[in-house]
Amino acid sequence: MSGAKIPINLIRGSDNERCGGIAMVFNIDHIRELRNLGFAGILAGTLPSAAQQNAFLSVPLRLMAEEALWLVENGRAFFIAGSEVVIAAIQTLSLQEMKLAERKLDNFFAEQRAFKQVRHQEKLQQLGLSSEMSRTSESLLESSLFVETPNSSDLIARRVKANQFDCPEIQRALCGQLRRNCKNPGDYYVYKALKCDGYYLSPGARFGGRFIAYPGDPLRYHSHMTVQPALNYQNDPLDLLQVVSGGRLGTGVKKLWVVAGVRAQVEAATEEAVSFFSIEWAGFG
Amino acid sequence: MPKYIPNAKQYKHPLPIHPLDNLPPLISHNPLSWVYWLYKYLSSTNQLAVNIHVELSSGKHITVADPNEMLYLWRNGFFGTAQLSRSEPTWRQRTLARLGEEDSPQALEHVTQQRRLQRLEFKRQRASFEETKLSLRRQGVDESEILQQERDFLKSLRDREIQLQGQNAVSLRDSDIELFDNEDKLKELEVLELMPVEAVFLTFALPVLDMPIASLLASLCGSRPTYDEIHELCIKYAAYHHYRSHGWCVRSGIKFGCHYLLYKRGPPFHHAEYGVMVLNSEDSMDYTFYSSIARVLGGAKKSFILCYVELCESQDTVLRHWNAGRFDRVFGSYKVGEIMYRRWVPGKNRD
Amino acid sequence: MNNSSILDLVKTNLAQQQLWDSVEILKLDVPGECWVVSGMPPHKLSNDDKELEREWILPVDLQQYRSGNLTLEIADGVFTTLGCRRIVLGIANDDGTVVYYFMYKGLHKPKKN
Amino acid sequence: MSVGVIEVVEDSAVRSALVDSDAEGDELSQDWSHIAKLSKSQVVVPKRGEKDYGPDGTDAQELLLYKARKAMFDSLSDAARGTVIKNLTHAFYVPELHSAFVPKPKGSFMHTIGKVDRKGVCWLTFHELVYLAERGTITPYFKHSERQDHDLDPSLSIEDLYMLFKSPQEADEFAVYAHLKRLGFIVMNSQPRQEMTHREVPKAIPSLFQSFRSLARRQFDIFRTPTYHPLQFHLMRYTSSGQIYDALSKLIPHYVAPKTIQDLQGEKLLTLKEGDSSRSFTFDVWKPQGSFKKKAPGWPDFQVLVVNKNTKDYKFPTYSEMKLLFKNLNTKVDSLVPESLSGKTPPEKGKAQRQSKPVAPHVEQQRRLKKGYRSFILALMDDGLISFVRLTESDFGSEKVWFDPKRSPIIKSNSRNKRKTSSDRSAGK
Repeated sequence: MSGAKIPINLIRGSDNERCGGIAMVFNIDHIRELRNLGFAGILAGTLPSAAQQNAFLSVPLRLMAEEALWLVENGRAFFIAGSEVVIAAIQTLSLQEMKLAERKLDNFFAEQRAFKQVRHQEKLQQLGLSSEMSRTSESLLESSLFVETPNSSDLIARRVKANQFDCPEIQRALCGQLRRNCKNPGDYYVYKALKCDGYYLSPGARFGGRFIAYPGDPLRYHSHMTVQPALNYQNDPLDLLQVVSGGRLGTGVKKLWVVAGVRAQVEAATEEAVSFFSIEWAGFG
Repeated sequence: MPKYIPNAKQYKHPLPIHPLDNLPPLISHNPLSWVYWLYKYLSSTNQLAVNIHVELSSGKHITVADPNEMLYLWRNGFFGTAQLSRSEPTWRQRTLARLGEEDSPQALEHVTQQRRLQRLEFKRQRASFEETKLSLRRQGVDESEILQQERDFLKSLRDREIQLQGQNAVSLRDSDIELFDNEDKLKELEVLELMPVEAVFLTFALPVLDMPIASLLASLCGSRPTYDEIHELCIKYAAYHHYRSHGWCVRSGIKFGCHYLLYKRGPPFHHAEYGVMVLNSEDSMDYTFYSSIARVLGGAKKSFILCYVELCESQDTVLRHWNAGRFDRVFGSYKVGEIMYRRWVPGKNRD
Repeated sequence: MNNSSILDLVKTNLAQQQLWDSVEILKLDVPGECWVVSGMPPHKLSNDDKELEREWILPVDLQQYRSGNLTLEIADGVFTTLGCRRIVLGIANDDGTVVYYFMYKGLHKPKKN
Repeated sequence: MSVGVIEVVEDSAVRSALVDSDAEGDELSQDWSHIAKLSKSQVVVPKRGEKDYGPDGTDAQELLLYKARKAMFDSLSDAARGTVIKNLTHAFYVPELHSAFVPKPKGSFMHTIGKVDRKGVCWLTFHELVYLAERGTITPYFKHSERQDHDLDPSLSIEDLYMLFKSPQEADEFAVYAHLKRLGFIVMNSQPRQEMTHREVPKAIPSLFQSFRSLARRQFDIFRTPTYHPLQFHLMRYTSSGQIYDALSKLIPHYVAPKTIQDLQGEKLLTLKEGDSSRSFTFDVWKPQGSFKKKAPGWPDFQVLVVNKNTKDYKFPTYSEMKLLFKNLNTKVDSLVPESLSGKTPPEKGKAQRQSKPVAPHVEQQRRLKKGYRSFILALMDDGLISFVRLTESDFGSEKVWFDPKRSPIIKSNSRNKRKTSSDRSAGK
């Protein structure tokens, strides 16, 4: 199960330490691996085969800051950050490497050509025609070769190897920047506690919460809870008007409205530092 | 069976202070009619003959106990909430019906109760079917077979529901004996409670309750309050007065998680179309605050209004007016503005 | 958290509007003047309940002119003192209505149906 | 090997389901077997039932989950980005300009995207570049500044492009841009306010008098003191409920929304003097339309502000900020003012002016209250999920909704015996 660490890109421009960045994953195999680890994330890119809708999207996969932090802190992933990774990779690109890329493309074309020729000949044979390739059909074939814009980057992959992003100091610094930039720092403790209980979590603003919690993969299971932004266990009063609207919301859609309190004094909080309460309309009054 | 009175007649007046609508006709060529008119005009008053008696308890509970006065406040602008009913006082009638004392039609609450009980029963059935389904799956029964069974089960539920409609029962508890006084008459347990803003409106803006405004406000906010102690009441009242005075029937929005609901005329006539949240003009809440209220109100087909109240004077000035008893100046220092909050669905806004 | 001012309101509401049986008021052994109401509902409140049992209601005051004072720490204290899996929040609004919400300690699964 | 295609003939039933998909359900619901129908490769996805309550440990459930995931990942893998050589369009990203140029532009995207310079080169903003690359419409390359020919400029992947965003905010804005573009909207960056004002060639120059009047009205509104006094019921006599309401409604001052073009222009004059330049909009958005001209786009249908709700510096706009945003708004007039009041505006191009039948005053009032006046769109980014909110200036203070027996249809039927009812009441008292 424990394969190599998954690279997570932090989208944030160049040398931008004050902003945390947006955590994204570009490789489909990595996305599959994350799903098996209990991270659904949100697909954010246009799906080329159905480019005029928003229900089904494609790579990149966007992760919540809390998810990315969890993955990195638990040694499942590491961050790559900064646009200079790309720029530097391109500037140090050697002629040899360019040639290599070209050759790769040529090979890809050759494969396509071979495949298409076989298909073409099969068709001709079916029709009982000569299997000789005519000039026009040859140029037709050439113009129908496919040029792909890949999801993930060879440039970055090379750079990452050389740069050794995956070292503790860099990762710690990036985690710190990401955490400092979160609106409600307590949410990370809440996230960790729910993750520890095996829940799949999604962003929940649309549904009136910080997170939506699913008992398993959201592809197959209904969500169980709308989790509120973390409260301070000792000091924050429960907003009763919000309890009313939260409870009412949940009744229609079979979801509990969950509040979580984080104890103030625990800085390096563990899971025990979070107390959960689940609220629903009592069915009368 | 009471005679049916149409709503428009029963709730003729939108406020408990009535206009002088029984003045004699003015006839231009008959000066005598002018004199008579003037006499009637001067001798009439909008004031109530006797103001309505309220009790104040624990600082903020303002209640009306007299059944006629309760009814008057309800019928003339829909003020107050009967504590044991949903809005209009119906507890007495309901209780008599429940105890089989009176042959009155079932009050709304009773019907709702019955329906809820039935629903609970069906859910119970549903749960037991889920267990059957699980065991079928464990036995490796084909998914399509399970699906078919589920359909049959749902159909049987629906049939039963149709059958059960119309049935009801009378329930009696030991404690119900205590509801009757020595003469075996039902005690008047229900009182009408006014929201503080309603009580302020009915003393300060309209002379309806038998209580001086200064002592009401002192009871709500303390006798020498700081600005912070009066602020929330002031902005909520400014908003309340704003909507009331523009003709809305304003009632508590607690069941929808907001401050007020706005009715055109009143609950018997229309559903509330707007849910209002009263905010300070510099308030900025977490997004979940807005989105959850918007979803609740949206589910009830009500528009969500963010009512912003801005203080246009210094806090000291307001407090000075407060202490001088110039509450018109206090409330007049606030300015109200509205923003409507609506979910926007791009796909439905393309043409 | 002092909730004494709304005890009678919630008690009467339970007994006379919701028709609960043997409704009583109890003082809790926690800091502050914290009271609960207990009683027997006329029927099971949730299908997930095994049997009809005595319920605990914590009256809380929804004051639209002051911020509330029920923190999660206080709620936790109530759970610990009563030793129960759920309480019912009896939220009293300033128009005299009471609305009721279940509050479970920890993560609770929603009803299946 | 299977290959993605640029345009897919979409099954109309599935298509309509997809258009509604942002009509936020109760939770995220993604049945990828739908999308498989759209892909040319036609992955056979078994029909499956609704979602389950939770994992129950059965093999049947495991299998259903396996199939659901397979459908999803097959769809992702099968839909490769790119184009056939025949349609290949190169775009070169210029890092110094943070934009890209297309030396030989072709394709229908040109109607609404890019700016063509004198040499016939099409320039793309970074959003446009990434959007077109994700669709496979163009193929992105990195332009080396020191090289003239393009042969040695490396091609870029989607990952490279995302890493080149200047800030998280820019990436969030892109997500909103792409979301709207996919639905067919035309989206441009909003101009900064200064440029906006000179673009603002007034359709009807307000006369000095008109702007003075609207200015005076505003001032009057600010300084209006209530004539209200608690003793009035001893001193005055009200002969109708309307009079009582009138007296009451003078106590609390309220904001008045500009309702006519003159009002709007009057307010603009005030704003220019105040010279506020704080929060401004992210995007101008036009509804999908065939007749769109990049050079003369006309007023946008919507203006959008993008914010990320989970970052520290995010704040839901306060009322003061919203008021500024309304003042800075530059959208089509007919979306600002309810129809009944915008009768004087010149008709929209291509749209015949509707013949409006006379409507009862209370119906018109209802419409004004429900519709409100100026509005803008707030796009909230929540870790990849976008919520759109429309914030509309409303004005309840300018409406009197107390019932008028002559107007209300319910009362109308009784109005004949109105006198009788009132005498009944006084007799009963």
